[in-house]
Amino acid sequence: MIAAVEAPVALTSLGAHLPVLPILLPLLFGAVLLLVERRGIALQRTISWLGVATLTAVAAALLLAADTGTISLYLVGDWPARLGIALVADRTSALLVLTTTLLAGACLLYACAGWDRRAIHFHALFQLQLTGLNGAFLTGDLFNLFVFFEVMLIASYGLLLSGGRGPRMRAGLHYVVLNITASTLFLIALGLLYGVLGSLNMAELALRTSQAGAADLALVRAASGILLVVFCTKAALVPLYLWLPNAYSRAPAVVAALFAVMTKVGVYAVLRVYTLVFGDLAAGGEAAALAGWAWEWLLPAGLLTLVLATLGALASKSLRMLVAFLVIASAATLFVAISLGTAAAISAGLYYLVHSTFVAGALFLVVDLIRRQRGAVGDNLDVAGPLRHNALLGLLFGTAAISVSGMPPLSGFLGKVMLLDAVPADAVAWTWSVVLVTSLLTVVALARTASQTFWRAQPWPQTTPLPAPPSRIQVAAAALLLVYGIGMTVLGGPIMRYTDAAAAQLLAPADYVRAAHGATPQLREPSP
Amino acid sequence: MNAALEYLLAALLLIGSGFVLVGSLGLIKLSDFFKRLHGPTKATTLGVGCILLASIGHHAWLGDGFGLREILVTLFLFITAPVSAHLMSLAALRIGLERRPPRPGARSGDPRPENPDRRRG
Amino acid sequence: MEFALASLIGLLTAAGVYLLLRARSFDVILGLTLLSYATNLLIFSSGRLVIGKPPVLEDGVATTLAHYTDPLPQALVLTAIVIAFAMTAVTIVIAMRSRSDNGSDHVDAGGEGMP
Amino acid sequence: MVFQLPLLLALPFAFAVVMLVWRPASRRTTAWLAGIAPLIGLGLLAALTPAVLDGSVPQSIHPWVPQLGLTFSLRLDGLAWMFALMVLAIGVLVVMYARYYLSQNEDAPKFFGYLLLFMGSMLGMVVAGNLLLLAIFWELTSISSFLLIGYWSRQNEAREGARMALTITGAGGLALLGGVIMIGQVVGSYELDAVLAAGDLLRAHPLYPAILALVLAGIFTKSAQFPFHFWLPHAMAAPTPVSAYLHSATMVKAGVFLLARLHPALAGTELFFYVVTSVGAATLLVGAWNAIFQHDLKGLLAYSTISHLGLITMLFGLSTPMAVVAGLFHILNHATFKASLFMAAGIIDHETGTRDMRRLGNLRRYLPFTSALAIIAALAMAGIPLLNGFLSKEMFFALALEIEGHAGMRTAASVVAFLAGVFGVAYSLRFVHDTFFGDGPRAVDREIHEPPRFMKIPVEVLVVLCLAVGVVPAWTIAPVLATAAHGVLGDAVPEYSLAVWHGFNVPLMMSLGGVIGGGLLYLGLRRLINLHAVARHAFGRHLFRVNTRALLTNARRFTFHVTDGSLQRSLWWVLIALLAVAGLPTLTALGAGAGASQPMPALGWAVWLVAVAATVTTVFLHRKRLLALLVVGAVGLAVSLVFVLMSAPDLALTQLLVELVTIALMLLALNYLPQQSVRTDNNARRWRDGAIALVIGAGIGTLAYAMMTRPLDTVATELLARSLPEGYGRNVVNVILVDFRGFDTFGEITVFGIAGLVVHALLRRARIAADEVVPGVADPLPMPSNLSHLLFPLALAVSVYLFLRGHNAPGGGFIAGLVLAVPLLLQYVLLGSQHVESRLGFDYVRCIGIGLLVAAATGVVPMLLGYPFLTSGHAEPRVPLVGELPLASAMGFDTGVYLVVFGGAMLILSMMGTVRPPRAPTGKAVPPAPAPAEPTNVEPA
Amino acid sequence: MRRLLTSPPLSLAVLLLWLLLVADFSPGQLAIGVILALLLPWLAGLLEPERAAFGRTIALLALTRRVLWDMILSNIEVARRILGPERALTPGFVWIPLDLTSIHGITALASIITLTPGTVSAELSEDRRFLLVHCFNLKDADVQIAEIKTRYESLLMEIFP
Amino acid sequence: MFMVAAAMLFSLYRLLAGPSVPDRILALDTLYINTIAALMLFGMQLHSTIYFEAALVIAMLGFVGTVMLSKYVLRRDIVE
Repeated sequence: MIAAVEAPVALTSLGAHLPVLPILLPLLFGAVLLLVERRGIALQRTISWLGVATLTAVAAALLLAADTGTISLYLVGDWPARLGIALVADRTSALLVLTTTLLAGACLLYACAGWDRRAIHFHALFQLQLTGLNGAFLTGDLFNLFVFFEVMLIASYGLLLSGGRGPRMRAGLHYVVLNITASTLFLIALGLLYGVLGSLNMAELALRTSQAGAADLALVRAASGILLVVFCTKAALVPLYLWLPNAYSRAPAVVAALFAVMTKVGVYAVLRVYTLVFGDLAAGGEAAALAGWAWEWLLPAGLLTLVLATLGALASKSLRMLVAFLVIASAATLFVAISLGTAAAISAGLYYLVHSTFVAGALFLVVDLIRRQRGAVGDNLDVAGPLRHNALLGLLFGTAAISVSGMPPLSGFLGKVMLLDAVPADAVAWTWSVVLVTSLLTVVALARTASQTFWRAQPWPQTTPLPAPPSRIQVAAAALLLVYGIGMTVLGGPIMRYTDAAAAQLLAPADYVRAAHGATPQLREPSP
Repeated sequence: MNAALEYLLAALLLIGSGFVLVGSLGLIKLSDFFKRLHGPTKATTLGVGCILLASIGHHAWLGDGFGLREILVTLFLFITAPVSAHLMSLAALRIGLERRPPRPGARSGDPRPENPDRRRG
Repeated sequence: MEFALASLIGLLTAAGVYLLLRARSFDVILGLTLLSYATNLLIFSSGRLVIGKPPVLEDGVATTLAHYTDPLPQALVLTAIVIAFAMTAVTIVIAMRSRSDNGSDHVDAGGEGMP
Repeated sequence: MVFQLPLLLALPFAFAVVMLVWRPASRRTTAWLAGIAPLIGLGLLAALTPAVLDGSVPQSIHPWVPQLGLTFSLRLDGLAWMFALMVLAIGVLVVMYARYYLSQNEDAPKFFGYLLLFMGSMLGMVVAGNLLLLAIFWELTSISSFLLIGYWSRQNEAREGARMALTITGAGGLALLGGVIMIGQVVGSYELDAVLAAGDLLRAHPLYPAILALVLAGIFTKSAQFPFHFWLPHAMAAPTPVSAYLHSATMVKAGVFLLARLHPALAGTELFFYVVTSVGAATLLVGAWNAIFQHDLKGLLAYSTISHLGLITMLFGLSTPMAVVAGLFHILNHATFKASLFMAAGIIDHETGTRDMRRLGNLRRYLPFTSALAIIAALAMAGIPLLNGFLSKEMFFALALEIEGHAGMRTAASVVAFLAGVFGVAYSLRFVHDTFFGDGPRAVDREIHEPPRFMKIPVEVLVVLCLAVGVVPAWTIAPVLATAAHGVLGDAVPEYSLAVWHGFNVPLMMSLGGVIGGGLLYLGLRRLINLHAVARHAFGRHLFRVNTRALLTNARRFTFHVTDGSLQRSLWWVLIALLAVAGLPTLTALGAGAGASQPMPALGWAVWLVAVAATVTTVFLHRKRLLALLVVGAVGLAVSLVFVLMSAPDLALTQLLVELVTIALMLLALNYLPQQSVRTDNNARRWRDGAIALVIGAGIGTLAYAMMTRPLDTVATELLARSLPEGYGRNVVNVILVDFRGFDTFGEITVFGIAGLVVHALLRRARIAADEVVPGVADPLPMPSNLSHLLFPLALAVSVYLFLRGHNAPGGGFIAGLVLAVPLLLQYVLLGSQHVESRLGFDYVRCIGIGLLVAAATGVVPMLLGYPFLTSGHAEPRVPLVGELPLASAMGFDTGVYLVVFGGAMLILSMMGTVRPPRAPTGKAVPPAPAPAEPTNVEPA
Repeated sequence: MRRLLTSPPLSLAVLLLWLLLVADFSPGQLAIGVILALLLPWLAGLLEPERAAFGRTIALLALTRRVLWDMILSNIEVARRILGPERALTPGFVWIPLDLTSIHGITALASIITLTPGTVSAELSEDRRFLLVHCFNLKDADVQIAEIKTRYESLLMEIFP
Repeated sequence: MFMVAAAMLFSLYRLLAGPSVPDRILALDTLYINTIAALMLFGMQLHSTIYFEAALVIAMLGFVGTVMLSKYVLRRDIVE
């Protein structure tokens, strides 16, 4: 009795639903996990793995589909894009979804070594977090972006705090309050945008921005400014990064590793919104004044963040703090890349984004493994007993350190070379000096840490029991992330071809808008 | 008929609003908590009742649809008002706004309006 | 009317921001609550202020903005209210835990500072 | 394309991995494994040698990241061939030597593994045919040398030396990378062939100085040129085989290799000439002079290495073809004699237990054979005729005298060359005399005897080479040198002769003078001051330490200052950023064009007044929490009245309900929080915060006003028009929520559900002390609870009503869910949680899960039918007796909403209501631990 | 039947409420109403600590009428007092001894006392034998007690035996 | 209408001025009831029954806030 079954073209194949699946699947699995929570951890793990496995398949399929260059639109509820909510999968979002999924696999592996028993609702929250992340990457609607931000954030609160105590609570409180403040600002910006432009669909907004009058543009400019602050808070850019080191360094390793992708959401949002909505679509007219203003702020801010984060890394007194600052530095590098605004630089940024997600995740895991071998000293950079399994941990840490500091030959190096290579002539002096000097300081910090951690030792006190050897699963998880990085190095060529194409796609917002308008509902009337 | 109804409604409205106003006025004017408690809990309740009656008539008359649903509102108010009043007075007694008279074996409820210990929360 | 609402939004924002900057978790939560009021009103006002034209369709009335107010901001505010509530709940609980674990309800309590 | 090259490169890495993974137990196996790699490598090299000698360049190119211009291209020209030969050959000898050098209890696989890694990196750098690839391997040598130098990681010296080396050479590597990328941008390719061919283009380019500076920074740091030389002596903390390898033939030669490699591309300008020559000269002198005053054998050798590298650098700086040939020649010579000297020093160390020349002496009696070898090598280092060092040094003298066009430079270079000769002889003499002659050894705790046979073989081989080259250069070294020179210079290789005897000429005189002067200097110094008593401070290390420490301290201080972990600080910055990015630029532009305000009814003003007054009071009362909460309740009420006034009944309802639940939450929480806020901040801070709050508020208000008074142009008309025919609902807000933007709602309920889960997770195992416990038992307050019983079923009915009506009138799943939750909450309040939960065992977590599934299921069904997720359908089945029952599929979705909202809200409330007190012996509340000293609020900078 | 219809008055109330709410007496709504009327009291009954037992229903009507009338009368009285000078007021507490035993009865009484202006029931003693009432204008406590007992309690005794 | 508005303001005064907590609770309670009146009046003015649900919900559940607040004053722990 459903109204019109005789639709012209039915979305019968699963492939047609690809853009919604990365959001829907983890949600379903998360809900199922809630129902089976009392049936033991084994079942939960199975379901969780099933979820991540299917998600990986879907994400890979999505990437392949996006790589043909088509921007696939998915009209949720079959409403035209401007009325309802449209999901948009282009190269960039597909890439990020796949990155998230791959990272999630490793994190899940690590968690299955035991953390998932300690943290209540871990598996459900984990899946729901994936829902939020993928939703944020795939949505084509600004308000929907907000909603998925919130899904992602609230799940992250749970993951961060479940099973935690003391200082973690305080860090969590900061994290939560700051994010709520940012969300509030986000809403204010959305209200202004809707009030002035009368739509929330990104493509529609882009179109309307380009036709707006001067007085309206002042408001749009204000809204876009607020949005920038919001996204940069999430992405931890100067001066909004202060919350991150504490939050991340207090987080359980697996969560911190998963969070490696959270700062990237902010970066992605900047990239998406400021290329599309406030991008150069106007190409003349009054809206042209709006185009690109954000980059002028982002470049110096990114460079400054890079410097400060590196100083922070040098100043760190604990391993996890060090890694947290390195995460900021990598996000800052990303900002530098994308704020240069050229296709090559954005491509470098995308490559670096994926790289830094993996390597930051890996570092958090490795550092946790090390911490567990250091007895009471934990991750404080004090002298501890000789590290058992020195070689294995050293190899893991070394690989991650080389990668994160941009030393050759791993992915960090390739990313950095791409970035340096892409810097336009007028920005070379500053950008190069900052990027190169901070690389050096990162190397110094990491060498110091490695030397403190792996080389300096005092004998174990007789009374202390030796720590248990690291679990194989956990080592495997950390190694998996490093292998991703190595894969990115070896496959640098194909990946860069993809990111080049993705960057070109980002810089041609007209195609996106056309795709959004061209998408016709199946059985409903298209919008006039 | 219409005119009469109209007058009736207007009167109800006036009375209702009047009660509401008086109830709140009592809130301002009276000097201690238990006196104030009386005004709102019922003057207002009744006032609202009147207004609701007027509303029923009004909507019926204007053809917005006749319904006794407003009665429900009144009903609920009648159920809930005592509960809140009761609890509020309990609370007031609890923090000692007024000394409660001794529990009677033989009742000796000699009320003394005394200076209440105005402890702020 | 617009002025009244705008001034209210401004005032709520100011009050919220001020409380947000206090050092105690409960004050901060109050500040967030006020801020969320301000936000909700602001989003709401993006559909403009219309008295007495709720977006519930009646027969025989043309479905235009002349007869009904803009429903979309209302839907957005609804979503925003719900989300704000969820966030408030979580924040409150974290504040409770933080106070219990760290022995003080100062927002920075229990940390040995950075880094 | 030749397969040997990649294989050659892969071998050391592969063996290193095998070694590190397999970790053979026996040292013999380990050493064999480590030796096989370079041996096979030598074989492969030999296979390629004929081609190279013929002047062709075997290549192997694989694409890697073509967009970057990064290819995995390997290229074996003469220069690369010479270096590869050196790396591999000396590598074999070092492995052999190390087999006996390492003591039984040391981790041999690790050592050889690292050594092979280093060897591979070095080889890679040498044969790289792409500049980026070269830079990669360049940095790899830094990394692997870091591991090697720090091998004895328990020693402070080793760790520091390793870090120092990594820092300095790493910095150089980054500079080099920058230079390389610039070259690539100028030339348009990183391929070596292209770059070498584009010398003129490069030299003429405006970026040339920058390129040169960056590339030279890399070269100078790697080759330990003044003023970056100081890391090298500290790298001596490495095991001696490592020193022998790194500081004779490989690591430090990487710098001069690059100098030679890029010679065609970069050399030939005045700038190049002056910079490189003078840096080389300075290094030459500084190194040589310092070498005289070292007490440590390896320290002396290290400074001598610095000095010889300075010499080579200076030669390349001179830039004439002849100088290049001489430079290459000296590279080879230095590698042979220095490697043998290091090994000899290692043997001495091994046998005597010390390398301190103040404790050594007269060793020729104990180690006659080793002494002989070492003395010959030292003489080669001093440049005594018939040894290889003499030949290249004489070439150097000759070249210094022949500098054309720079008269001043010529004089200076000649003086430097002569002085270097003098110093060189002096420190060589000191090495020989203090170690092998005179008295001693002193304070040695073991019996000294010759080392094992095979430990000496590498030294013997090298010394024989020194001799052979020195005596018959034309038969031994000439072809190698020619090939290498061809690799650098192409067809521009000059005529030169490698004879021992060129007749009496100025260079020979200088050599003689040098020998005599050196002898006199050494003796004179011995006479004048007690050489043994001279204590040299490692100024460079001091500087490095001071700088590093300063960097760390400042970083720490700064980071502490900026990120003190204060929430207030973070928020403050957010606001400042907001003002800077969004506020100031816009508000100035906003000014004109605000439309007029509509008139407002009286009720509106009353509501406005309530809201404003309550808000202001909240701020003033905020420290009295309960009161503040009450007043906030009034604000919430006023806000919902605003919604009522402005035609938003759904919102008003939701706001009211949420308000109630929020108050409940806050009250529950207040039980566990202090009742009052302690005031910790000072007045200034409050004024400051107040000011920024007002500014932000004014800004937002202005924006809001400007927005509201603009004409409206939205998609709303379309929404209104399509709501009934396509969304089947009259309440457009609800239709938007469950249909148009159902996906938002989906996310929203997910948030709500997760909030419940988070609260559950946070409180399930928590034990929290109440702030204040009111004595007395809980009494269920019979009277109100009784009345509320009457209310409860009625409320349920209303909830169902609101739920069903939602699509056409205000209501809907969310509101209904809360209407259900609030009375239940009331039951909790009035009856106590235990009572309620014992009678109404409800698993709220599952309720959330089911709700989510139901909502998702309504979305998935259309997918199965071939429509997008959440496409709504509509049906009006006729049910007997009941009549037409309008059923929109959105109803199913709303059911999910209903369940999630109910479950989430109840989960939150019931968890908060059932927090357990901490396990304490008494039933009384435990006062929370005394707060640690309140963190002082540091004002942000 | 007893199990199905846990509390007939409550069910009736729900049904009435439903019909009033939807303002539609079609069979469909009636059916839904009946279902709810059966279901909801059962749900609520799960929570109920003490089950109400009803006596005479006629008395209920009489009581309702009386209460409504009293409300209007005394409201006017209170309004006058509020508007009048405050000095004329002599508020005070009075403990009313109860003859009612059913908690439902007491509840009803307390509600009525509160609803009729001039009096607010403030506290029930722990043994449920006395009710503390605050009077807006207490002239003679005994008169007040007697009035309450005769006007309301006696009728309530009939309803809740 | 004016009267109700005035009534609300009176309640507001008591809410803000106190002096005691129950006073404020009472004021808030009154404010809720006033709101119902305002809603009904408003509905009449607009010839709309759309606000009925809101009024109903306030009537039914508005007192829950009062109950909770009172309980808090009484026992601190509102759910025991």
